[in-house]
Amino acid sequence: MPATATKPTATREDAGPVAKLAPDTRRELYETMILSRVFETEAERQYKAARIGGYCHLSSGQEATTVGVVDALQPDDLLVTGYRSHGFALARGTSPEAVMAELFGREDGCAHGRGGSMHILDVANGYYGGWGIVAGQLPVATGLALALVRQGKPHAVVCELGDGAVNMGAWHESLNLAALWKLPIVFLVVNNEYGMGTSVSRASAEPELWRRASAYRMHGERVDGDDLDAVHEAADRLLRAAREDRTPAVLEAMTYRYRGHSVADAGLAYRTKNEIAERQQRDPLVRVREQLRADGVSDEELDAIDARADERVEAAVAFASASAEPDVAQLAAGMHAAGSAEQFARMRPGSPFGELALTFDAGLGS
Amino acid sequence: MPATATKPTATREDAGPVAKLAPDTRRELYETMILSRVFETEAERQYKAARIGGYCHLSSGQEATTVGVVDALQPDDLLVTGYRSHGFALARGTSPEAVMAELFGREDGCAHGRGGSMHILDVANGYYGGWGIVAGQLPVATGLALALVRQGKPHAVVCELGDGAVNMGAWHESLNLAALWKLPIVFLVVNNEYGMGTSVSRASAEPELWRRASAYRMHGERVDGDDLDAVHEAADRLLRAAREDRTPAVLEAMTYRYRGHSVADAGLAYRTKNEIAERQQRDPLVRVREQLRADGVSDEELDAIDARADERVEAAVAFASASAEPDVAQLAAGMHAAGSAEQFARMRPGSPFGELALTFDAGLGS
Amino acid sequence: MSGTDVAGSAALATRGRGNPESEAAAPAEGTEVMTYREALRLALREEMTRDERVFVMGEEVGVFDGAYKVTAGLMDEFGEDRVRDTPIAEEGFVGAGVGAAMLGERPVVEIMTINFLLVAMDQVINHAAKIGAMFGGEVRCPLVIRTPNGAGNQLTAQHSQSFDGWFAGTPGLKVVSPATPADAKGLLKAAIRDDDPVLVIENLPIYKQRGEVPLDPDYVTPIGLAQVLREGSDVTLVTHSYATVRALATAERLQADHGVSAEVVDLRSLRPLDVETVAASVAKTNHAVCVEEGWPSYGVTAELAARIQHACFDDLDAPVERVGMAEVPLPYAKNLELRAMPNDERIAGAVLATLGLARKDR
Amino acid sequence: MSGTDVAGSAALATRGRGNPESEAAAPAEGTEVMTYREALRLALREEMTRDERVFVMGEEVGVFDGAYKVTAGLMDEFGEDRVRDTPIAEEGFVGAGVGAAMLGERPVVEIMTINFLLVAMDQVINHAAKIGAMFGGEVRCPLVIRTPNGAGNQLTAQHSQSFDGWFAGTPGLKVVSPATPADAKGLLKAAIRDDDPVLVIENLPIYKQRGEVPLDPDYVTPIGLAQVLREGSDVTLVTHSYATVRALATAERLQADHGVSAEVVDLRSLRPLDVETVAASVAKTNHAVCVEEGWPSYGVTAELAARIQHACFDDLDAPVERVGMAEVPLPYAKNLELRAMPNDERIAGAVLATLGLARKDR
Ligand SMILES: Cc1ncc(C[n+]2csc(CCOP(=O)(O)OP(=O)(O)O)c2C)c(N)n1
Ligand SMILES: Cc1ncc(C[n+]2csc(CCOP(=O)(O)OP(=O)(O)O)c2C)c(N)n1
Ligand SMILES: [Mg+2]
Ligand SMILES: [Mg+2]
Repeated sequence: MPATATKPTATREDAGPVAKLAPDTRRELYETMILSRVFETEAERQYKAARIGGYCHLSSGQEATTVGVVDALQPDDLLVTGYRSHGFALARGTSPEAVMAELFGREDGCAHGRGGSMHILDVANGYYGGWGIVAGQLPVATGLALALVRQGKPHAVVCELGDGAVNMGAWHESLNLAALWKLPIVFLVVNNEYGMGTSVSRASAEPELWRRASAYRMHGERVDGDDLDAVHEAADRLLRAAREDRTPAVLEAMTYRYRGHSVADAGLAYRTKNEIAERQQRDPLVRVREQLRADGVSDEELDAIDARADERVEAAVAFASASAEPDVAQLAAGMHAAGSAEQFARMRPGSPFGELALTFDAGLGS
Repeated sequence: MPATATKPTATREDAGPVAKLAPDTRRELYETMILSRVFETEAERQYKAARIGGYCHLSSGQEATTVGVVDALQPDDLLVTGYRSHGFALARGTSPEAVMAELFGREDGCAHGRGGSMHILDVANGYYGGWGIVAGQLPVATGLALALVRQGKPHAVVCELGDGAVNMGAWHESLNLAALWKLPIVFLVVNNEYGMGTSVSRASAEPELWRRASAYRMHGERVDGDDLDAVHEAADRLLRAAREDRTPAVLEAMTYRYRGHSVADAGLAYRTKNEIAERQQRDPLVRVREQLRADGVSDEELDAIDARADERVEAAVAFASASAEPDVAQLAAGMHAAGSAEQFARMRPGSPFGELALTFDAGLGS
Repeated sequence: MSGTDVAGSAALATRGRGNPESEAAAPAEGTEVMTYREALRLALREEMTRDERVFVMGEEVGVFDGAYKVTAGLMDEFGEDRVRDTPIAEEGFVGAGVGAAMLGERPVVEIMTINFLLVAMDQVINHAAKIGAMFGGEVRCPLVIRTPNGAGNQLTAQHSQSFDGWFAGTPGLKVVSPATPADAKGLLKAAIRDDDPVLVIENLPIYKQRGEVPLDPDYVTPIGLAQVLREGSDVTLVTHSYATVRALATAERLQADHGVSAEVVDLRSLRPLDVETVAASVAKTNHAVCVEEGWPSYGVTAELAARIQHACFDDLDAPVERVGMAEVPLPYAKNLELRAMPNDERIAGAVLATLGLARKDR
Repeated sequence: MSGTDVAGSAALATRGRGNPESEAAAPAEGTEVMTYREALRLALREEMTRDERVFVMGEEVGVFDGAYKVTAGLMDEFGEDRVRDTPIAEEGFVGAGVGAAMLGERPVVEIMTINFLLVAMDQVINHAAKIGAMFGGEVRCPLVIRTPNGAGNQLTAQHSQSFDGWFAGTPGLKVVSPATPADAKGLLKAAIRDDDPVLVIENLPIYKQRGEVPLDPDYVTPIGLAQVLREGSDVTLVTHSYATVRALATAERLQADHGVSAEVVDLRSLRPLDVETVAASVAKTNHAVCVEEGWPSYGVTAELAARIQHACFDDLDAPVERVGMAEVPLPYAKNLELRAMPNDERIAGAVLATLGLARKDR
């Protein structure tokens, strides 16, 4: 029984020239891109000043992808990402104040200081986190898409992941479920060439990651992630298909991260300074700036936008600094739903030393 | 950046007519096939007579795949399978006595009565089990192939799995590693149309399972698993490539199981009696029998082969019945390597009730 | 894999909610005698009827009627959307349950047996359990996972485990484990109605046990509440899941053969753990034997002994004893399996030892 | 993720194998002062030199020099085949380690932190741990998995865990957990030479601690042997991993501030567990406080308390106390994190409570 032919999985081998963004839209998106860049540059500074801790992953260089995709989301669409999340939150409309306060570990942070850099979220804006286990967010995002279908809602989910994450089993299981159940979800593979220090070709036997979609008869395509117009167009088109036809897809965006894997990584053990410098020449921010100039936006206007980003980030730092630290008497807050304290009440006898104060009397779902 | 084209993953879209097996070889393989069928029919009877327990998965109907592939193994090649394993052991040369004694839970069983039906093995013949977690054997088999490479040995591994197992994350991670590291391994997907009661199309978004190999730039192909010659040819060719060029591959064999998922499943909730009957008309044993007749083997000879299988299985039952039960004083035997008892000696104080006799004094790596 | 039930788990408490009536008596008003399996199905049907958001998802739950037939008939009744067959992909569909729950659905995910939860561990421990606290209470995860633990029937090393304590030791989760048909209904319903992720640990040998089950569609067993299933004065047997069934049988035998009066405390919840009820019992009997189906070292009985020695230090006349599975991967051969599993004899032995009625030599 | 070490884990035992010399003194003959990280690297280098079959595999172990730099330089020294960078695929490469070990290789698999072992749980628990027994001793699995547990440095809920007890409760595995540089070398070498699967639990905050390490290439720390790191007469602190470091510091403070003489027993192995050494110490001090970095309920200290109350029932003057992480997913904010993690104050509090020197009100 020789194998029968099936129609090949659709791919965007060459979709021709991309529709241009309207100048106003492009300007708005540039505002978000520069905000993200300035925000993260400041975050690194604050990290080094020990006002931010934990793991802190920056996306400098990846802004066209982040902002282009998020802008293609409708207000009721949902977003899920890994830990490289600041830019996504800002693009989705979370205030720099709420994100910076989270990085500072303050009560006014978007997760009330409980989550930190990796676990940013903003449920009101449909951003369901901010997750730290590589590829762990994929099954979760798949479940959000399933819930949308069950609830009869015409929305879609974008699930971001890195090039390293495509080698995890969770990728495979999630894509199969999404395709089998026809779920409205776009898996955005942010290919920044490395997972920590491992290049794509050292990690993935099929380095053209978008091609893996075909293993699920799913549409896949690759886009220049530093080309804001192209990213936006692709994301918009795939999201539309997801919403309207419940067809999931893979969108691989080719980009680059300038900084190390996290703030603690110099980022030079596995690549050269030259490589980084070469990529910085093609900085998506510069590219969009030039397009805006071509659109007729003046240098003064552009400088004003940049200055505004500086101001907003400064204000965010001021806000975060002034925000209260979480109350240690609320150590267990959020862990359990209201009413849980009663369920736990009978667990007190013989408790480990300190447990009563630390958990039972510290906001445990009361 | 429109996606660049790569050369498509090789597939055997139509490889033309298959080389025929030599009559002698075919006769030998038929002997093994009928042995497997008779053995499993008897195993079911013994199960119902409560001399065999646990889960007991039969492969009746799948014999051409099992026997055809195993015959393509060289003596030093390795074999790993899931739990539907009796036929694989018999084909690999494990004595029916050792397998039946294992099913009976006796000391002379190939795992000394510790493993049962799902965990048959025969290290001397390169059969590394017999595993019960769906797809759990894939990473293990990948590691065996890695060890072969590290040891500079020119052998290959066959890793059997079912159509249901291809949706597990372990499939994805294993195939990626095998392709990335160029390991000598053939993943044999035994597509018997169902994983328990779930048909392939209800489980896999790409129901042509062999196509999934392309997600790793790995060779994949599909073969009629009830055609002994075709199975043998494909397995032989892929194993040769694995040994000689370290190219891993997926071989999907299309077959059918006649019995339920396990002896406890009537096998009718998800398929019709008609479907089963229709498939039994194309029984691979009948097919091979007819080929042998065409090869000039007489009915008497064929009947003698069948009778010999009956005898061998009868002898196996007699052997198993006569074999001793494991010694309960050796409950912990095999768990740890020699010398471990000394490491555990200081764990005795405060042990749970019974633990000393049950573990510490029961063959714990002493 | 399908429908195999452990043979021979003979004795059982029809006592349901602790009713001491004999088995022959008519069921109490408003109850019906049914199996544990049927009680679970009743709970699912009632909750699916009550709340549109409840749906069932797992391998073979639909067309196949469930590997252990708990969901039998539900697909016919509620359709393929609400009784969703999945591929074999536990990590994927447990995670899908997590995500759906975050958006307000009430997924009830079936894992065929607890052994297969290992491949989904990351979604349970590092996702479901973290959501409430890690996101500062901004989003909840009302997910239910149902799965049987347990051994017997020669299922061998990879299929005979009980990881109950691992989940019970994970902050952010709740873990319940019914031992009677009434609690099978009551705890599953409580889990579905709870706004947090709850693991419902069922048990293979108990599925076919029968008992009285209240028919009230609002009957729930509160989470975090143990129950004294048998009163006694000499020793407290602290148990959950199938160990409760064993303990009840052993208690009868201890009474008959040795005149020992054993109290049986069925924990029902492992997290939260009702130490209060356990401690009150031990304060009365001055002796405790903790029993579990899994391996005792670093297991559930470890926590029980640790709690009891602390809460009842002055009450205890002897060390807390523990009984569980022999600490080996469970072997296949019937005689080895019987030897390895906890049994009435071993429980009785521990009781007699703790009471000073037998040699302590174990 | 890379190279971040937990700041501020100030005090440390240079005492290595229990040598009581002050930090200023010259290292003992045949030893060298080095970090825990360097001691691990030394062990790897020695074993790789000694035995061709030993190879290292994991994410970022090669080109990146290891996320926590344990394997720094080894790829240059031994080549890409013996220091093998992997994709992010823990289930796959842990399983590959299992298979390679079955064929007689000696894989040492690095898991970046123990949190990521959750995705490979099935390979560890249902494969590696089962092989010896399930196949009747026909094949062995001499696999080593190395991974750090621990919290601190605000890594938050998904990255700050210690599942030590889960593995220690799994028959078929051995689990060791060094607390000093000397044992880091000695136990890792013992693990590599052992013919069974061994989990070596390292610890993030300890990586940069310094201590004397024997240079003898055949120096190994026997598996299953605890060590009294500090002698004392009033109370026994039973610990492993970073809790040992805390306990040693607390012991000094207890002596200075309260005149309490605390003995510190470093378990070193969790399976097998050296209850004998623990019990001997408690028999002397009549008081025990068990400390762990993870959650105590259903954790390592549960087993310790259960064992001690049994082995030392007549010796104990007070209940065994336990100290661990607050039972919440670890929050990010520094003040919350500090509050949640076990600390010297809480350990001292438990000691004083058990000795009746402080209110028991906790
Ligand atoms: C299961 C798991 N394994 C390992 C890690 C450690 N880790 C965090 S990020 C990362 C690299 C991920 O690379 P990629 O997917 O390319 O995303 P990027 O960081 O480039 O955005 C690794 C290995 C983890 N968080 N989870
Ligand atoms: C991880 C895991 N999930 C579920 C099971 C239960 N189970 C055993 S066999 C099986 C079906 C497998 O089907 P397939 O891969 O097609 O193999 P076949 O039985 O048809 O040979 C299932 C679901 C298991 N053993 N392991
Ligand atoms: Mg990357
Ligand atoms: Mg199948």
